[in-house]
Amino acid sequence: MSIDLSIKIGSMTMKNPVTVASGTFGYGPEYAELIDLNRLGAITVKGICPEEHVGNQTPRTFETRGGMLNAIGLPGPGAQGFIDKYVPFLKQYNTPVIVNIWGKGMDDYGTVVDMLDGADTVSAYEINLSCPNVKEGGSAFGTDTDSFSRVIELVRAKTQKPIIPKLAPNVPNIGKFAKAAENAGADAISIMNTMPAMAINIETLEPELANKFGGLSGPPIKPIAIKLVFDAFKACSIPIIGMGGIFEPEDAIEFMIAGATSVAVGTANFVDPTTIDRVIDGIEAYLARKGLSAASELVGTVKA
Amino acid sequence: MSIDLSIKIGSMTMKNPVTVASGTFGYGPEYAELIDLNRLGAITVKGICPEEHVGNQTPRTFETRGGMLNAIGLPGPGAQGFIDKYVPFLKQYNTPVIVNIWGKGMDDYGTVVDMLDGADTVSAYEINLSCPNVKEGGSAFGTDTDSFSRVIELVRAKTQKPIIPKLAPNVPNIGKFAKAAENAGADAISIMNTMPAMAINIETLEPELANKFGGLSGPPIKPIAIKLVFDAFKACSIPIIGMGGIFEPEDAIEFMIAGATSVAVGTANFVDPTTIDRVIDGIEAYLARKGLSAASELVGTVKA
Amino acid sequence: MKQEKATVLEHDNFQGEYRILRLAAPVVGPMVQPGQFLELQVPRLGERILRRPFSIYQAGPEGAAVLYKPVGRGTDAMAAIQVGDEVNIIGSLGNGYPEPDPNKLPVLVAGGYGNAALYILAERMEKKGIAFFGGRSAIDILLVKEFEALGWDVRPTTDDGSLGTQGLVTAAFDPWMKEQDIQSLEVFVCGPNPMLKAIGDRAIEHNFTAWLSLDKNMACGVGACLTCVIKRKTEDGWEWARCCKDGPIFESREILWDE
Amino acid sequence: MKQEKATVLEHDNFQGEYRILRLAAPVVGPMVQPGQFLELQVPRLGERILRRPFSIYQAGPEGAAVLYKPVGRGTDAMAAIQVGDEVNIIGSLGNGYPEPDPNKLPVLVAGGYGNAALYILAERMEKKGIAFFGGRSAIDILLVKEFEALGWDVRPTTDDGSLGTQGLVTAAFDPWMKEQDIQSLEVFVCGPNPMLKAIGDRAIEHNFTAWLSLDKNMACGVGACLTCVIKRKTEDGWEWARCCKDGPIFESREILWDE
Ligand SMILES: Cc1cc2nc3c(=O)[nH]c(=O)nc-3n(C[C@H](O)[C@H](O)[C@H](O)COP(=O)(O)OP(=O)(O)OC[C@H]3O[C@@H](n4cnc5c(N)ncnc54)[C@H](O)[C@@H]3O)c2cc1C
Ligand SMILES: Cc1cc2nc3c(=O)[nH]c(=O)nc-3n(C[C@H](O)[C@H](O)[C@H](O)COP(=O)(O)OP(=O)(O)OC[C@H]3O[C@@H](n4cnc5c(N)ncnc54)[C@H](O)[C@@H]3O)c2cc1C
Ligand SMILES: Cc1cc2nc3c(=O)[nH]c(=O)nc-3n(C[C@H](O)[C@H](O)[C@H](O)COP(=O)(O)O)c2cc1C
Ligand SMILES: Cc1cc2nc3c(=O)[nH]c(=O)nc-3n(C[C@H](O)[C@H](O)[C@H](O)COP(=O)(O)O)c2cc1C
Ligand code: FES
Ligand code: FES
Repeated sequence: MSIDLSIKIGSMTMKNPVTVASGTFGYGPEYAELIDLNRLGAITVKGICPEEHVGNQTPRTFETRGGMLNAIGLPGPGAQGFIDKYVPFLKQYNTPVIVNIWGKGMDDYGTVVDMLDGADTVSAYEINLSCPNVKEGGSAFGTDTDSFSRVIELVRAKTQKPIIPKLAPNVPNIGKFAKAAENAGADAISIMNTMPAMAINIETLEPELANKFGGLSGPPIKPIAIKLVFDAFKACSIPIIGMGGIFEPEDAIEFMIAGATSVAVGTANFVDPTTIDRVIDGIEAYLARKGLSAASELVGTVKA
Repeated sequence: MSIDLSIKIGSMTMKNPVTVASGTFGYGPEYAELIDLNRLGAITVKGICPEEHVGNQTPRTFETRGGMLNAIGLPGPGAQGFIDKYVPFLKQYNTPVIVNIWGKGMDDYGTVVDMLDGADTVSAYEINLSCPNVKEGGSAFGTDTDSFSRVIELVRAKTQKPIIPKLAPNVPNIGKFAKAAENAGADAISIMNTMPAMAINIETLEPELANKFGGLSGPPIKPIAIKLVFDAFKACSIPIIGMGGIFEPEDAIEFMIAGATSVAVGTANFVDPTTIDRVIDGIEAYLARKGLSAASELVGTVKA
Repeated sequence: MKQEKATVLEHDNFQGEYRILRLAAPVVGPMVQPGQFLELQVPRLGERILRRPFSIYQAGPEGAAVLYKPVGRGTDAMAAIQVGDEVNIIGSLGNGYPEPDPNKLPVLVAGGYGNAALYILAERMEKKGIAFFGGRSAIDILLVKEFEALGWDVRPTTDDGSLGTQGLVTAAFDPWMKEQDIQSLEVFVCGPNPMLKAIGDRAIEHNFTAWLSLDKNMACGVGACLTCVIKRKTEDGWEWARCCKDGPIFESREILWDE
Repeated sequence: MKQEKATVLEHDNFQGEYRILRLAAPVVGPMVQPGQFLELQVPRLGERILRRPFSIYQAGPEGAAVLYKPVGRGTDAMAAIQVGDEVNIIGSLGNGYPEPDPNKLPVLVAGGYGNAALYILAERMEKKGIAFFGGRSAIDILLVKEFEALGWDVRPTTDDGSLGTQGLVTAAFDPWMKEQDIQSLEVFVCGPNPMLKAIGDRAIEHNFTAWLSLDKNMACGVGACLTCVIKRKTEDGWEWARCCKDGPIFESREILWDE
């Protein structure tokens, strides 16, 4: 029995459910020698805003027990820089490209889509409304349903391509945001961005990150993400891209059972670049073992 | 130079900053053979509501990567049962007792204080407004500042003893709640309760916990708690009891530098019952090494 | 109960998938009562933090031994334990089996690691009786010779008939039971839940005493966290009872089984 | 770059606190260029997940070797690595040192593990020159004999005078530099930041070329995460450059040092 691993995020077809978490995979070339980019269901690139952005001072990351903190600060080449430097590389692959976008103010979200939308290689947009590392840049939008909805509507008006708001995890009721995203015209949502967190050096009394705060990622956050995906799945009918500590195929499968249609491998890329391949193979082997013929059949099958 | 480890939570003096996290230490007798209860700064007992409460079905806990999920469901003997069964035991010790309280509705919070307040052994109340495991029981109060404030005011009116609201971690702005707690008359706040989370068995498709959801505790949540303590410290002037993944003295010290006046050892008790002693000794050794003469001098000294 | 840094004296394959781990533990060893268990911190388990509970197979002034089978992360990681390693234990835990009634004929029913859990009881009991051991195949039946050496009449049953009677343990227990003065029996059981329930049901139906050792997943092991609860009957209903503290030994009539 | 499951051939004390870890790595070994590094996954590190970067000391068709010192969790945990163990590596990483200018006199300046990081360059360079090695005490100066055996004129300096000139490495470099045709020098540096900056400042002031190896804490090691950045001067200001990808080797003029 052949297994159909393909899934759809709006009008975008992914050959399998697996993408990468924005910020953990650069813009494509960085992991290209280690990972076959054609194997991925989609490539989600590092967050892009309209202009070049410097990002934070160093130290930008800090290893914690079981995971890591990052406060990279969304540095990037800007939309034009992305088109010039990376689109020619990415277009060589038959893997759709999800561009993660952010802005310092609401208008920026529209501007960056305007600048990118003409590029065919840009297949979809993931809208970062939840980055804990930048004073501007979305975190406020991710925690207030009104401005959240307005940003999504703004982006919706700018493009026909699939748009995927990325939700903030530190909200009491993620279902509200999931539903608001759907109502505002989003094709899917992604859950979760890093959890706001901090570490302090007890010898120097200084925060370990130059930005003081950062976001926690890796295995510690998976149980948090699973619940958020579960809640969002119950609250809305658009597909969910689930991420947060996926290190093994079993993790990805758990996300899908909870309600994720697609899954993203993030921090695990740093630890073991074979994770993507193992997850794709592992999902397929699991489906075969369970007598399922398509990845989509697994989505939201949790008995709860 | 002798080091003064004592700290104050409202009118309650603790001989050192260390208490235990409610729910990880029973009501006192359970760990008494392994740990000298007279060494603790305070004993924080399992959550009590007015009446006996059954709590959740099993499985009630599940081990995750680095930590654990719990959905115990706040079972308990009720206020009278606590007074009858445990107060005689606890009064043998010269360690103040913080009773963690909760209710199914707002009035319950007042009722349980009425029932407990006459017992001298009850030194203070920690108000659970953040338990993710019970449909009623506070979680709603912990995420809406209005009902949050009303519960605290209600409790405030019922007792002169120190009251310590325990804040929910899944809110975008904990400073608001910290300030609201102070305004409502709280003597201190405690941060953090477990993070809402979930695990699903990919073979059976069932949640691992009978209650479906639970709370994540242990080392994974420490960086999340540190940030919340830091934010709350900047927002209010009442002392903070910090907890979340304290497993080593360095963790407790980090919490205090971030802004916690007191620290609680929770999940670590299951793993290593010597943790409490090691943390108390470790705080003292650190203060000595840094030339500080009192634990209170460490609080909030983070350079940020 | 005490927490103790025990030292590994022996760590070997024992039988089938089971291994024996013998610890020098002069603090915990002497306090062990039949049917009690240890909470063992698996060295170098990395990112899985909880202790794992194991029944105490043998104990004395010098320490204790457990028989365990690798079934998951913790027990798998125990493979790396070397003689001489330090292993942190909390013990001895649980209520243990009660003193046997000297006026009754003691009967043991066990399966899996339950045979090991009953050994100290079998050793310390003055009167020896019959032991019914069940399992899938001969290799799964632990300690037959050891119990026989103590003077017990061991009656094994195996699903595949490779040792003793073919069938579940009740295939040997039931016919034997019919020939007894049933109320003179006192049965001590440790095994998988279906075995516990089967004997427990018979105890209620035929009015004999059966002490069942109930295992539930644990976190603290000392009665503090309220994870390991079962339903214990009361006059007007039921209450939670902790397997690690109020148990693991319960009399069959106390247990309200989940349907 | 490739990911490879290397096998440990040798793991011994080397000198002072430094140990040598030699790996059979037939995929990565042959691709190594001078000044490159590996991202090594420490076996059984438990709950600390990130790889650790190490400069490549020696490399060839059969594999590679690193010299490392225990300074924290990961390097401490490496003590448990045994010959025959599998160690997962990603390599070889970084831009490496450029081809030396055949018209210049090559000079090496190193300290800490920097001596090891320069060894392959020193080995493969046709022309041998002077090597200034600095450190706290004699035991901290790695590979003096090995570099001498390659034909390098090694000039050590130690804070305590136990080997060579007493003082920082500049105590030997500066007087020697004054006697040279400075613009004929090409200096390759690997050591602690103050050493890099000291030589870098001299390179700018006296107009010679100095290639500095900058180390910053890393997460991915391959240029994807943007953790390991330094400020690289541009015509109108500066830009971020990744030590793991655009570096770790930068020419002294490129670097905008934090004040
Ligand atoms: C009172 C008691 C006595 C026991 N005595 C023995 C014994 O003598 N020999 C033996 O081989 N086994 C015994 N067990 C079972 C043993 O504890 C489990 O095999 C072991 O906990 C599995 O851990 P793991 O890390 O390998 O499995 P994992 O599945 O990785 O464990 C995950 C978590 O679930 C818990 N868990 C998993 N399976 C069980 C189980 N069957 N019972 C309780 N907790 C479980 C673990 O303790 C851990 O906290 C006993 C259990 C209890 C409660
Ligand atoms: C390009 C490069 C080459 C290096 N080559 C060598 C070498 O050949 N020999 C050697 O002994 N050391 C070398 N180091 C330093 C080595 O990486 C650190 O000693 C090591 O990462 C410390 O890890 P730890 O787990 O023991 O310390 P921890 O403090 O427990 O590490 C915590 C985290 O911080 C990072 N970290 C801590 N110290 C450093 C540091 N000095 N540099 C970079 N990251 C650090 C770790 O990698 C880890 O991610 C090199 C570093 C870099 C960047
Ligand atoms: C180094 C780093 C950089 C990140 N950059 C971004 C980013 O630019 N935009 C974004 O939406 N999320 C970013 N994230 C968050 C990830 O996309 C992902 O949501 C999070 O790390 C959880 O997944 P993981 O645990 O598998 O890493 C970043 C995460 C890390 C670790
Ligand atoms: C088994 C268990 C039971 C708990 N019961 C309660 C409770 O009754 N009331 C409460 O406010 N918090 C309860 N908590 C939360 C802890 O008090 C604490 O806030 C949390 O576990 C974080 O600390 P830790 O990581 O050190 O365990 C419980 C936690 C655990 C693990
Ligand atoms: S395991 Fe904690 S009460 Fe039994
Ligand atoms: S460590 Fe990730 S970019 Fe250098």
